[in-house]
Amino acid sequence: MAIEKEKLKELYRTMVRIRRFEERVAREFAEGNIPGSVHLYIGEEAVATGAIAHLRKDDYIMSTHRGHGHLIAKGGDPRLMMAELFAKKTGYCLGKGGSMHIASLDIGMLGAAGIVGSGIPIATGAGLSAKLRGTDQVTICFFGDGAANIGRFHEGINLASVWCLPVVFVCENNLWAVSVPTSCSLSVPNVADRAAGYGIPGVVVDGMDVMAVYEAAGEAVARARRGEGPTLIEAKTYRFRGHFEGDAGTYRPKEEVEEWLKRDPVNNFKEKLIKMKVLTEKEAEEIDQAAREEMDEAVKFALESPFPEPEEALKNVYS
Amino acid sequence: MAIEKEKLKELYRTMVRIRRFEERVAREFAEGNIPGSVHLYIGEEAVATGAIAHLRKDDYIMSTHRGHGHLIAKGGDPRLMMAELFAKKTGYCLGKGGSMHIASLDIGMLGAAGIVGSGIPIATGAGLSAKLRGTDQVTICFFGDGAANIGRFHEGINLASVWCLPVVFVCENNLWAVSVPTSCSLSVPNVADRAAGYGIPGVVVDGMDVMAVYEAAGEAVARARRGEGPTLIEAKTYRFRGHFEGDAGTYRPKEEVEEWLKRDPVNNFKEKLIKMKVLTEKEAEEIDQAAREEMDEAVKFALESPFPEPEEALKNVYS
Amino acid sequence: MREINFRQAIGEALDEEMARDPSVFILGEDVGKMGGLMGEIGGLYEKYGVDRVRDTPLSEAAILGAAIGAAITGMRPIARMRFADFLGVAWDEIMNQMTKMKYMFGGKIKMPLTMDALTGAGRRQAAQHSQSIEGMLMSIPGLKIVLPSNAYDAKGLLKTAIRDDNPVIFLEHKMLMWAGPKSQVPEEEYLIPFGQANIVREGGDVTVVATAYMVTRALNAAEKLEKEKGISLEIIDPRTIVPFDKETVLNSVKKTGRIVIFTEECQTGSFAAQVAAIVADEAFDYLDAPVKRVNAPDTPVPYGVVLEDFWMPNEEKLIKAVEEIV
Amino acid sequence: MREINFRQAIGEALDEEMARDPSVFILGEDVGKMGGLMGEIGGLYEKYGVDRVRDTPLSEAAILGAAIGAAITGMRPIARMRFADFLGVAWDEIMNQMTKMKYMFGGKIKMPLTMDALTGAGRRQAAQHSQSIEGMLMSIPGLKIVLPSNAYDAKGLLKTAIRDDNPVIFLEHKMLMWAGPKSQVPEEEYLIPFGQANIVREGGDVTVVATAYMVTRALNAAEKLEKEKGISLEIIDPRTIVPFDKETVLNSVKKTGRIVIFTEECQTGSFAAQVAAIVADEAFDYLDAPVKRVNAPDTPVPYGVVLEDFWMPNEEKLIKAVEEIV
Ligand SMILES: Cc1ncc(C[n+]2csc(CCOP(=O)(O)OP(=O)(O)O)c2C)c(N)n1
Ligand SMILES: Cc1ncc(C[n+]2csc(CCOP(=O)(O)OP(=O)(O)O)c2C)c(N)n1
Ligand SMILES: [Mg+2]
Ligand SMILES: [Mg+2]
Repeated sequence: MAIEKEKLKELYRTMVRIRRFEERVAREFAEGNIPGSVHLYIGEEAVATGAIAHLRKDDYIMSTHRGHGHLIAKGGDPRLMMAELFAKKTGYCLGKGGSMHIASLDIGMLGAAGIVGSGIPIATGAGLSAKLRGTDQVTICFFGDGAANIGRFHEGINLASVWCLPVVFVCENNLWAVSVPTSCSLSVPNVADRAAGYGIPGVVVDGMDVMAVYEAAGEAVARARRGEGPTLIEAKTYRFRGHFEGDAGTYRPKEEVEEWLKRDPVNNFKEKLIKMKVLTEKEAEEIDQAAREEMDEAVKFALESPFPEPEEALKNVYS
Repeated sequence: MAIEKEKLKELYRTMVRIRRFEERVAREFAEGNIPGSVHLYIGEEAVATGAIAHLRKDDYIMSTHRGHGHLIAKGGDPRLMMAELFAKKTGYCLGKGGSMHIASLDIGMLGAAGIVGSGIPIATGAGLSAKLRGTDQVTICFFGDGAANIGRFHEGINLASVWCLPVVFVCENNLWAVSVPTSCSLSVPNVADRAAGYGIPGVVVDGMDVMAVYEAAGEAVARARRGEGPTLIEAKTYRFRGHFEGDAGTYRPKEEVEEWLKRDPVNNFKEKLIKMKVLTEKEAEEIDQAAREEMDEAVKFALESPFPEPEEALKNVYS
Repeated sequence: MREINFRQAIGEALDEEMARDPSVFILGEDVGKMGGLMGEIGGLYEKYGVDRVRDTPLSEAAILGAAIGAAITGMRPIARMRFADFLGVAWDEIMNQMTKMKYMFGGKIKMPLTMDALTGAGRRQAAQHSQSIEGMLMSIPGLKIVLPSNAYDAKGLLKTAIRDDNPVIFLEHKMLMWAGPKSQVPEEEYLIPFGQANIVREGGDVTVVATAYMVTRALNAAEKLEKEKGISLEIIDPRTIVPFDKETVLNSVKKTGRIVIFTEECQTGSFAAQVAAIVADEAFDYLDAPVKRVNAPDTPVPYGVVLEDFWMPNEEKLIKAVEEIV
Repeated sequence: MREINFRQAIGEALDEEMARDPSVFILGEDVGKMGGLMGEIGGLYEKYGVDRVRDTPLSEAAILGAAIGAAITGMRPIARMRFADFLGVAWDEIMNQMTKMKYMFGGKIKMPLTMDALTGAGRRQAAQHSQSIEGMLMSIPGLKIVLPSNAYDAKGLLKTAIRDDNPVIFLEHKMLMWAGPKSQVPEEEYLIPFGQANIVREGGDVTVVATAYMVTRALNAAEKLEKEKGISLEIIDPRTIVPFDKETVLNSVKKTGRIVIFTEECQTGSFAAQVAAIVADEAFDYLDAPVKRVNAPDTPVPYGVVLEDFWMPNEEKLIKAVEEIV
């Protein structure tokens, strides 16, 4: 599949923006500006970027505890994200949800999943809703290799298949669920091999290569949009940092980490685009600079925003 | 596989005993001697019989809401079963459990499952226990086609595979989960097709043919006993009565029911054995007569047994 | 006025709300051709079609997960869960998803999702098909809990539940579903608001808070006590556990000075404890006697007639408690 | 005596029990090389090997299901469940299996199964990682619930839990796990029996029942009240929610005539309600003031410092409640 130049640049820009956002979060977390826990997406940018590039604004995504990248790719505003992480009133959720619970229905972000795997049947429900309402909206549901072992993976994907719903399930297989490697949870080579049990396509893709993800997701989204049912895509990827900020990640073999660091999806894509003459060094620099400024601005916005009134804690339990 | 004559007779006897037990339950239920609900195994006798024939007394089975057949095949005493159904003090569970909750650890019956699918991970745990204790005990876990769609199917079988546990999972696919046909819950031809997602053998077998079940289960039990891990066997079968006693079952197409009734696993096996000259008409008659008498005796025992003291309701919550 | 039974009340409420609002749909096991376990929704599948009356695989987490996803994207699902005992297999959907999303997301979504499920003992169904779990459900903020005691209330409350923009669980007591008495019910539409207790019987000596099937038994006991001992019970049926109409109960206690809370749950962790705690705090100065609770013992529900009847709260137990405090 | 913190208490208890009884083993996520989320069981994997310290897939229902199957066939599993909030995905195993099997089967099995899980707020972890669910757990008969408030108790109670032949959930408050003070702990083995409350502080004016991290806060409040107002609190830590040592609480109320129940749960459906209900019944004649509860509001746990601090019960709220009734 030939991808247009502009599209390629856009993919690159999105990846850079995710990377810079996450780096900034790491710093702000270390400085004590962000309470609670954060799980960073660094290393996995190609997955969200390549997949979500096919969605319209009114399409849906269902995210995970490692969800900042998904949200940025879906058009999320880093200022409102950062403010949410800072627990500020101006955040996406008024500072009530934090890193693991950002939703924004107006851009089709249905939420993240603090309980691993919980998003899978919910995404199925969004697909059902689109079908019942007679729209052609597509839902992409992200989840990890760990989540692929929870019961809802089975129930949610099976139901989407049986009802032929417009959902694309994207497993971000970064080889680890915290300290548990896939060798302790998977006795087949690929999570995607499980798709056969639901009678849907199972596709394995290099999750460090945004063009590969883009291509696989393109087919799956088109299939869903045509009403032909769900697909399970497995993107092989890697998280470059600890499971959460503060996790030293010593359970992972050094060599493995080093091997994967070489496959940096952002830098490698930049070099590729430069080689392909889609991008110049200067343009790349500009994109990077813009992203840095955007994230500076986001942090500034978050810092300057007020905290919610304490009484906000009592509101919005019910409609 | 050539099955010994005596074994064949034994298989037949077990099937007849199950059939007669269940017929008697139907009658006693209709007469109001059995409270609550009962789910009968009539039509599916070949599955429990063929599979459990490979087990030793110290092996385990995990049963279902449709569990009387499993228990009889594992050596359960119809008198104690009937007494339990009658809610009598002499029942397997002192009359506290009823049809759906009979367990008897001394013959390796780990319990039935009122919550569909709940037995699957428990069977995995029994397998783990055998492995940890260094025995070669095997566990057979029964469940229905309906149960194959619940999350625990996925979690329990995957864990057994990852840990290479001595468990044989036997799906009794009778095509219906109450009124919901497998066409509404399965988008692949066989439940056994899902085994591939766990890297274990998936075997489809004619569940109306006890010899076929015996053969498939023999391999699976031997594999488990050798420490080579779990197998998923799917036995295609049919329940001849409503989902529970009292269910008219009008949701099932008449032709389908008639078609399957022709495949009666007990009668057909009798004719086969007679043709094979393993059994004479007279022997068959004797077996049948003995089973009838056994079940008469069981009912008599149940009827004559006392109810538990009311205060029994307060006991045995804790050890 | 015509009379309908509890099952018909459920069927009518669902039918009317589906006719009224095309975003309402039903999903669950055996909701289609079978028309529900007791045929209570017979005809809806034929009337509204397979899209709006959806048989599901045996996958409770997916049923509720799908209902959640549909609810936040513009639909109004009704998830029929059969026995409340089965909710354990989809508990995370209840405790962490449907009830928390609105709050976590800063109020920016709606969750118009109704579940219904059978509750209660008395049908000899043993430990996994007989539980009353309102106490467990009650500890989840964000969930509304409806527990009707008769067909009239059931219809009006179920319609309110379906129109509510929050997750609601509607619990149907088996003894009412199978053999409960009929109610007079108007042809015209009516709704019953949440959080309004019903004073089922007025009386001056002891306040009795009773729910679901225990309302029937409380009425029996009241008659007997009135006739035989001249003790007059005021019976209050809260109808919704959450929201709970505490004013009606407190006002009654201010009048009677005495209260017995009469529910079918295991005593520990019960709705009854919650009511007792509220009364012991907010009506303390009016109380003339200990706050009594008559509930089931802290055991699973046993099988069989002898054990289950012993286990269940009944008229005698209520009368005994009342006599202890008058 | 040497001092250890809460995390060390957990690690030592597990180590000692594993050394003592070969049927004890651990399963759960990140129990192996990682040694637990906070390294609290570091070294056990190396010492006892992969068979007895088993990392699992992310499959909570299978973890508990497997623990059940192992428990009824002769093993003594310890299932480490991380955050109590995650129990929802394995709730059926808790509510319908491990706690009911013994009863349903007429007493003919043993279920020696211990779970542990983090509980409580204060670490800015938001709604799905901060809950106190003892009220929800309490409504399940057949489960024992341990809620220690300090490292000494934690060690002795966890060892008792592992030796118990029933399902036990052992809840570790995050504020104690991360930064709780150290306890003096003997080198020698000790056990703490279930169902024996600890009178943490004697006093004559008001009985305060407090659990887990709220014990620390109750002690702070007591000091302040004593110094500034001359009000003397008697603080009781039940240590186990089920079984609950009601005698110690009732005796204290008989002395003080006043009680405040101070726990971190949402108020509705709480352990606090249960205690209040018991006191309002069984110590009614000794009460001189309304039974007060200081708990969290009925909302999910909010994220962030401002909201979470406002949400959590604290010294000021306890002092206010005490002052209302003296
Ligand atoms: C049901 C549940 N179990 C456990 C956890 C704790 N936990 C949070 S993230 C995580 C690992 C998830 O692994 P994976 O799905 O592969 O996602 P990754 O973190 O690798 O992106 C675990 C075990 C949880 N949040 N929810
Ligand atoms: C978790 C759960 N959901 C629903 C039910 C109600 N129920 C009891 S049996 C049954 C059908 C089970 O079908 P299957 O597993 O195929 O077994 P079969 O009855 O056909 O033998 C259903 C839905 C239940 N007991 N537990
Ligand atoms: Mg992972
Ligand atoms: Mg079936």
